[in-house]
Amino acid sequence: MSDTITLHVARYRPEVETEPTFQEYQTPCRKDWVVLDALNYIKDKVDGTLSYRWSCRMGICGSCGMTVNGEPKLTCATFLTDYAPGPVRVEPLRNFPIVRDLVIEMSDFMRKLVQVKPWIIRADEKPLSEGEYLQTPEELDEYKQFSMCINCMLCYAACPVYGLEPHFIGPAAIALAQRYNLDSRDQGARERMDLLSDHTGIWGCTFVGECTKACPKSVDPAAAIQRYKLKAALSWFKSFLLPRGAS
Amino acid sequence: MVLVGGGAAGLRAAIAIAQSDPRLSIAVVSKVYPMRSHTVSAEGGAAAVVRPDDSFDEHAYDTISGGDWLCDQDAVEAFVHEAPEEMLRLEHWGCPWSREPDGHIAVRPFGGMKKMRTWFAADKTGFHLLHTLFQTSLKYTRVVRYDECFVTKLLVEEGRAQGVVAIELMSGQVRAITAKAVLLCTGGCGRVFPFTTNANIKNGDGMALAYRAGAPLKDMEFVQYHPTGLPFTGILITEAARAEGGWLLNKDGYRYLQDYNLGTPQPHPVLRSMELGPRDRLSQAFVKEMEKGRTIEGPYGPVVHLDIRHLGEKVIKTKLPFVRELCLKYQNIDPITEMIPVRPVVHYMMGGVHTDINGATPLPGLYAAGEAACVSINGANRLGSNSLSECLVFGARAGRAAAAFAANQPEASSAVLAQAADEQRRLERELLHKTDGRERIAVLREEMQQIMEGSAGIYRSGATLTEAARKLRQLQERFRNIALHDHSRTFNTELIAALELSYMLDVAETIVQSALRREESRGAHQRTDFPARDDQRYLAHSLAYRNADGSCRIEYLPVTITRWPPGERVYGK
Amino acid sequence: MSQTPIYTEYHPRWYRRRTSTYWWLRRPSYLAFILRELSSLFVAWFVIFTLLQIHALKQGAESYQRFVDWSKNPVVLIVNIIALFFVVFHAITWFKLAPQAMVVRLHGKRVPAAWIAGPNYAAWAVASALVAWIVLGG
Amino acid sequence: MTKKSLEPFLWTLFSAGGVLAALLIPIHLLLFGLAVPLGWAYPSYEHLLVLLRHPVTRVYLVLLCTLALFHGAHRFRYTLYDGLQIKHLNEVINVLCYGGAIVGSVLTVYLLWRIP
Repeated sequence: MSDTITLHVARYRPEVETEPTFQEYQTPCRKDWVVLDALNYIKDKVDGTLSYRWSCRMGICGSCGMTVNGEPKLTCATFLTDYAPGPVRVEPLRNFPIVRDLVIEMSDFMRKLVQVKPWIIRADEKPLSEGEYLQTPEELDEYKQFSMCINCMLCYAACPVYGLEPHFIGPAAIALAQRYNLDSRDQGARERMDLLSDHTGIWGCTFVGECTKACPKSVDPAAAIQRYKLKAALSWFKSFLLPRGAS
Repeated sequence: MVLVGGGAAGLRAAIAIAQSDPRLSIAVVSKVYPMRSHTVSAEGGAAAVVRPDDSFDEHAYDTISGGDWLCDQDAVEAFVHEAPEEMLRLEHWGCPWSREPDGHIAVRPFGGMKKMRTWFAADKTGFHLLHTLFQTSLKYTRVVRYDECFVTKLLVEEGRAQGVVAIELMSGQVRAITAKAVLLCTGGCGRVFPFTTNANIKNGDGMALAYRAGAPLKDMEFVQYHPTGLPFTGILITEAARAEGGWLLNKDGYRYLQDYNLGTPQPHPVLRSMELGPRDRLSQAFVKEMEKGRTIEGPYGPVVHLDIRHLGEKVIKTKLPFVRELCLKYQNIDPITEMIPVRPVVHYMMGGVHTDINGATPLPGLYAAGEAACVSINGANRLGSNSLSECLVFGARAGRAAAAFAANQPEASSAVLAQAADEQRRLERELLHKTDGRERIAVLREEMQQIMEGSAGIYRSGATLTEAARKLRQLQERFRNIALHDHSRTFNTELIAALELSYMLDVAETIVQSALRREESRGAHQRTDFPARDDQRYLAHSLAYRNADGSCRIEYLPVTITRWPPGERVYGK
Repeated sequence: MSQTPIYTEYHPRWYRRRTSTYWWLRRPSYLAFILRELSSLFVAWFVIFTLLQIHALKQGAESYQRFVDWSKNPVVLIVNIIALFFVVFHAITWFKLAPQAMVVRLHGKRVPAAWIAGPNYAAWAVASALVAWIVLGG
Repeated sequence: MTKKSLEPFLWTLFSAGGVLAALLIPIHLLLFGLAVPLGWAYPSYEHLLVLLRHPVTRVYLVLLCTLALFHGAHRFRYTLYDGLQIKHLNEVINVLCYGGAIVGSVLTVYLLWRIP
């Protein structure tokens, strides 16, 4: 139970280093410990200068995504014992600039979130006094899966297209756009279409499918993108046949 | 306008301000990206009257009796009246509330609520609520976010709050953000205790900021424990596990609750008996069991077992999938074959920055909302699913009130910038460039948490609290000698941890001092030396003020009673 | 609201990693992806092969026999074996991904992925059998 | 859409070609690439010619070949972008890939049109 395990943790101190290095730490390896617990052990007991993000430790806040032995993982849901006897290699998420140690720069992702207009768009707002928009469980089910994204960005780290083409809007943001497009209360699909059907939108995706494998919340962004491609193709043919494009 | 905190209350306030006054620019300063805020962890739901068989008065009465009559009843009335509208607004903004087959909002029953009025989005209500608010806030371009900026000081000049000083984590730059009004929505302070459902970010920042700036903290002695949290991680195992028929067992495999006047064990769950007794009673029984030496010694202290194995794989997989998922994913335990170690864990802070019904603190220009604030709707014990609604109702109210206040204020005075420069020098001198300290942050933090758990936990007494107060003062002294090894400006989390610790020490002190002075037992505050409620002396809110020398002074403020005179809190009959 | 300007002094130097040209060797799943994509070359090869076959058929029996003889050439044979491997790989991945790309609903409930993948494989078998039967002289 | 992009059209061809390629190319290759040369099967010349002359076969082959070509072209284009990281050459790549597919398609139609 209280064996130890070796962690190789990526360090990057921008004031004194030009590129990341690895530092080795020994930590206890308990049955109920996750990689994040080992990092906290290091920070509290061994080396207070190690920097990383974390918060809820129950897989819902999305802060603690890192690369563990080459795979993008939520470190709060990745058990040390799965990597015993070690060593475990912990690095920042791939495809993002590294700010410091295990901390990556995510403003690019935040900008993309805004771009897809992730809010309800309606031609006419129903006054509150008239109550809720009706939505059956089936209609809810239509987009529910895509609303489960916790913005942990593991999908971006797993996506080779994003690695190669930083302008690619990327899995989570497109899935989020689909979340609203498929919501029976939303009427903004047309507003989102220009951006999404750009070459940096859905057409940039080659359906590697790694985003879906990496997703800790089973959002399946790859499916969101594929379905959107289908929809965009249909509307292309429609607008071709009906140039005035009532639909 | 500056809003500190980007959780449900902060974002709701930001949108309220953006909608109410088009001239104001709004800064949301948060030490994490807003979608990381702890609102995200809430599971059960948010209460608001919606069914025709329900009424505002019933919701108010449930809340007030649940709060052991320490609620301000005018605030509760405002709260229950405005909650449905706020829920509906969330629906219009796209929150994926669970639905009835006909498309209407679905509601579920919840602990302490006599009617079904808890709106929910599956078992991730907080998550959906926060993301809906965050995504909706993106629409308002006047809401300027200062993400990952840690506020170190409130700027108070000419007797009113005029902004904050914040460190931008990314660059280490210390910034003064001046404003005509400041709204604190920083959440609770569960991390003052060792075992908590609260996220790492919940350090009572806003409470400490207000306290240091001269605003009082109200009812800080009321700390809610949830009886079944996982030890170490503090992850919550929902009441549903017990409602389905789970048993609480001590080290002898004995359903110990039968020894605590909670009924006799039956093979099938009985409402309001045994494992389905009220939360506070269950938490208290745990402590008694521990004192008798009948708990199980785990690697993280004593635990009891929550046994749901007898429910069988099918029931667990269909009715309690999230319990199993949490155990499997975050604790490496399969509840189908293993017993779940649980213990009471700190869940919620009833107390907070003292505000009136509009979120205004006694310090002009300073407002607060959400768990950070104490509007006094929760009294001595909060009912489950009232807190999310509180964030929305009072986030919006405080936002509008702060905007109205700001509209009539002059620009920030230049003296404020001088203050900010002082603060920057202090941070650099005392922390960033400090090389001579010897005390480890984590050691002090752990000691503080042990003191709080041991002396100001589920049961308190005058003796333990006096001792705790003394030890906390020592920790305050030792904190001056803190060791900081990280001198980088870039994402210096050690520096932040030190600042958070200093906040928590202040908050811990107000909890202990408030608890010491309240010589009665009420709701979540149980004094072994004063086991009865004492309406004669303590039907009043405690207000913790910070003295000039840093010590804590307690004053009292009468509870506002409108229509519901104090009565007996009856459960189980 | 005002703020002090951002000093470059405080701007951290971010470390950006360039994606290696051989990024697809980093993980087995990436390699599988690239192999799947490379099936496109063998699809194109199949078309060329088929066009040559049609051309030979048109030219007469002798010409067709020359084509068959040519296809017995070990190099051509090996290319075709490799091509077969790739197009089968393409087919499997294509059918596997199909359920992700389309949602079929029955009575308001989403049809499970296996129910979509299953008919795909069935269709594959039927189409193959049909082609074989026709070609082999049904 | 403000400006008409060809991408949805090309993707539709790619998808349609992908389906046909998955369903049909394996058996074609197995028969004519392996079974015939290795002597496992002996479809006679006459039989094949009769088949080829049938209009349905011609339409079938035109569809299979052209869509397969566009499928391959589209996919290979992205393989070049990503695998070799030469997206900056995208105009050349586009001309090569889709140009090849168009030439191949014209050739297919021509061949099948002119069957005696």
